[in-house]
Amino acid sequence: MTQYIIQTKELEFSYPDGTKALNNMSIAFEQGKKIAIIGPNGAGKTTLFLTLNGVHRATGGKIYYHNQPISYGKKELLALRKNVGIVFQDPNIQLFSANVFQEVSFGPINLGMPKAMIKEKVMEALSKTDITYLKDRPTHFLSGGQKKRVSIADILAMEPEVIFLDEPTAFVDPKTSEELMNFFDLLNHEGKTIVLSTHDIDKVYPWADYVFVMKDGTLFAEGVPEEIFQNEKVLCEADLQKPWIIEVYEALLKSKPYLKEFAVPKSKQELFELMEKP
Amino acid sequence: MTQYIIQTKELEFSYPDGTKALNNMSIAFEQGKKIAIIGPNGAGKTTLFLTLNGVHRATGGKIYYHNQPISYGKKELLALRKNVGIVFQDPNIQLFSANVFQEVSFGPINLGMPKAMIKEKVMEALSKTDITYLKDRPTHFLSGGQKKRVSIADILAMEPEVIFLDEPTAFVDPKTSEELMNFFDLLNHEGKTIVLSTHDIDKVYPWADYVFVMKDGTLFAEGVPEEIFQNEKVLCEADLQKPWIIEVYEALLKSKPYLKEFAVPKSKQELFELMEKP
Amino acid sequence: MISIDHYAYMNRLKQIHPMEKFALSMGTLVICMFFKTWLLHFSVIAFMSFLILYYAKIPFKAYFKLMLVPLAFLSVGVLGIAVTITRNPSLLTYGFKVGNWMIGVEKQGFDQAVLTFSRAYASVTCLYFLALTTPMVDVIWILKQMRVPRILTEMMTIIYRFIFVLLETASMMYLSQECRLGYASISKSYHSLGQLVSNLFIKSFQRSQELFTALSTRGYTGSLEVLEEEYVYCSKNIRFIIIAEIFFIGLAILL
Amino acid sequence: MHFKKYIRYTSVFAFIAVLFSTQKVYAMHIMEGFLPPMWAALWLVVSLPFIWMGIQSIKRITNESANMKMLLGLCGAFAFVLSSLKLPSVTGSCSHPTGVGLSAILFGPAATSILALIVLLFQAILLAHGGLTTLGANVFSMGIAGPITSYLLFRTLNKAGTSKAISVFAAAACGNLVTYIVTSIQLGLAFPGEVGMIAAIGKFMGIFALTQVPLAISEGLLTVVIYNLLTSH
Repeated sequence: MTQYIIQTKELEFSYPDGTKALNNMSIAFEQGKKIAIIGPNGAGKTTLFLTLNGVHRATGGKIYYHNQPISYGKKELLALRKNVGIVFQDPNIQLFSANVFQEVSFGPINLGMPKAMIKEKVMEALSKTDITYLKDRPTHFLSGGQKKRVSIADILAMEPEVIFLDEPTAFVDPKTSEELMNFFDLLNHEGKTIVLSTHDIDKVYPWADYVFVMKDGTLFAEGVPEEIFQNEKVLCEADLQKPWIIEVYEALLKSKPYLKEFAVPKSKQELFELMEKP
Repeated sequence: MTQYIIQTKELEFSYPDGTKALNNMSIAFEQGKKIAIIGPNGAGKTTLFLTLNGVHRATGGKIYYHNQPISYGKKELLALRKNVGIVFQDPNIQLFSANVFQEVSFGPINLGMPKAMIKEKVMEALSKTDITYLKDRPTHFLSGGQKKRVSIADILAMEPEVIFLDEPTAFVDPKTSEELMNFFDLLNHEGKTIVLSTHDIDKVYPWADYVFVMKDGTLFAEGVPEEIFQNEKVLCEADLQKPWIIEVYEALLKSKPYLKEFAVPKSKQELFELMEKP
Repeated sequence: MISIDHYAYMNRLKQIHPMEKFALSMGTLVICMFFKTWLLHFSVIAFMSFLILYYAKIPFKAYFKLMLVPLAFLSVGVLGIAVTITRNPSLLTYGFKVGNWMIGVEKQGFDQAVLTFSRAYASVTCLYFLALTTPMVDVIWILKQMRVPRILTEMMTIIYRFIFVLLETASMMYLSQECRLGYASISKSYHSLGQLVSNLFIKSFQRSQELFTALSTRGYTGSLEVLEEEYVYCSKNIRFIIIAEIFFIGLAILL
Repeated sequence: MHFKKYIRYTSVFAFIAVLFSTQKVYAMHIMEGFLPPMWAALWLVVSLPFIWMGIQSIKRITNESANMKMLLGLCGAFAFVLSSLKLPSVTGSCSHPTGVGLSAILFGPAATSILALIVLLFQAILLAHGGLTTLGANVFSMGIAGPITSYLLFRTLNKAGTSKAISVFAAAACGNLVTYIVTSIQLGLAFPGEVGMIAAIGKFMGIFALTQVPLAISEGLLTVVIYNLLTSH
């Protein structure tokens, strides 16, 4: 049976001023998967993340964590936030300590771990994100890519079960962004559920196991990437572009219709192999 | 003879604290072209723009505007800033007024135009950027894409000859970013020289007439996109990815080497036409 | 984000000449201040509320919420005026003994409390009429017309714009700290809030430098002048304002 | 007696009013229309020379270098945002910091008076905290008396060689306290009742002490944390 780590039923969230940000969202995140949430700016992706880890309190509907409805008691809330990590889009907002070590230790300290353990967790998070050498560097002198890694280490040090990343590749250059995507793969292999929101459809298509499309605070479509990105209706209505792999594949089918019997290519390699077929 | 709108000879710039940001840069921007500057974060692209419009004072080398060396007199400087517009990456840095109309009027007022003319220029800039309907809207109600348009209107209202855009598609979603690229085409057709810095190689490749590659404050390579993006050595050393059009084209050549006699495809359409050839 | 600011742009009277709105609200406010009849004050409250709800079309629920805002200060302040602590019981009309002291209410203090209460509420509705129908940009324009030193109006322009930029930054910072359990206890809250504020200050400093650079590329050399759109006076509105003010003065004198 | 019934109704209303008012008091802003016109005008007149001096001072600063206008503007926006933050108070409830001490230490009293003037004007119009008629009184307590106290105290303690933490704490806490004392004086002078001004001032100080003394301590503590972080950067 499929195991869901987080599930919502008819989730609703309105800001205190009455703006409805999430509406009738029923979404289920399967444990151990790589999941992407796509949709235009303002679709409510960030709000969804903050509602799932209890920082925003749902104004309607239910949220289940490991099939248990979440409660907003102080202790339960802290446990939820520990296990559901959020990496913010702009690292400049997330980083505020004098140096990298202190920065990463913020979460573990707040969890009330003993000192020796805090140090261990921090060093582990730094080594995983490949920034041990930045340990004593002040945060505001780092490059954009380095800041991004620190902001991920921030969350890793709390050892969450699921990590939500808000547009992790938005502020970084292509090389860093590729390194990050590989790193997310690695984390996933270690058993973490990874959810990322992004605009970058070309990057998401080969990476994701499952895709959610959000629009105007609702869940607009969901499915495996091969399905979602070949569904013209969904793409058009949600203002999404087609990944180029699919575009080339469809162009390829025009001249070689018989290639249809093979599976839709999911990566560059698969596509090129298909192209080499006579 | 090729007409260069801006040209530098061995340009150097160091910040007051001694950090060398530009080093021995000799770069020439051809009038009326669509030019892209690519390179990783921190390569000095933004600094270059600010040096070319005289806000940063070159600490070595020469800058020529229409073949005349620029001088830093008050009047000349104002004329230079009028003609060399810069659109910043983050519109929140650029927009200082809460009212869109007043915001856009700031540049023309500094140029000392008569009132009636200022109003005309502002309305023209708003209509070109398709935001006349936002005229009375406060800046803080605008979406990211709308703010971006206002920041472009800011510059258009001064009627510059060349417009530098710093990562214009970094903060916006794919749909807006495509609209913007089309808009830059339009501006170019009207005779403006457009220079943009970007990470987005897939977007730049079909768009640009000419490409500069920057690295560590120096000009690392330059050429027409078809050349630059097929030059493995440049791509590798500057940490650049290949545009997918080129990647697919090269894969295509493997199975159909005889397609080599056709021109390298510059757009999706050209690529797909090539693929349909027997 | 700030509800009054939101309605200032979203109301039906936004297009009215700012000076007209300013004259009506401030004229009435001054009349309220100088006349000590609570009946006048209540008619002003009714009049202003009618304009705000019916003409400006501010939603009733939002307006009701705003009317509760002053209550915190008002209830404590009015209590302070009304209640007297004294050793001389003859001063009080109503009171009780605590040790050697009497806590209670005297007639004059009570009357003054009622007057202050009604005057303050009436004044607040006048302020609300201006605030809910006039965007801050127009308020700054009014100040410019009134020859307020340029440096003040220029600073106001920048401050107003960046209030929203910094508020957004601050709230995102707060959320990200909350995600990492930064507000799990009081001492942690102090630490986190201190970090938030000092970072916000550093950000403000950086932003000011970036803003200066950005404005310089557009030819800034020390003056932040912008083109303002011209408003046209409407004689019908001016007549309405004059009649309203005469009415209130008359009402105040008659009562 | 008729009057007693009157009072009973009023106290019931006051109780309901307090229940309904979910918003926290913005540290001691005298609300719109609360002061009698004479007193409102008097405090405006008292504040004017200080404001004039403040304007001269920032004119001088901004004329010297063109980027100072942006810096002061951002500082003003920062001060507004600072005063809208929720400060966890030592008593467990929340309130808003005034920023009086921090601002005086960072920007000096002259610039602070102008920033306070603008921030108070924005708070009156955008948040309905404070008011236009009481602007003079509020500027005097929060933008002039408080910051000058903080500034002088900070400098004196520094010269005397007191530890930075204690100087900052004392400056911020006393700046906040002085603001509250001045406001009480303003209210006591305007509403002396029959017991006389001195007694009335004491009465208002007593009423507001409940919320203000813990807030002054909280603000002092927070300002120390901020100051330490800023100087370590």
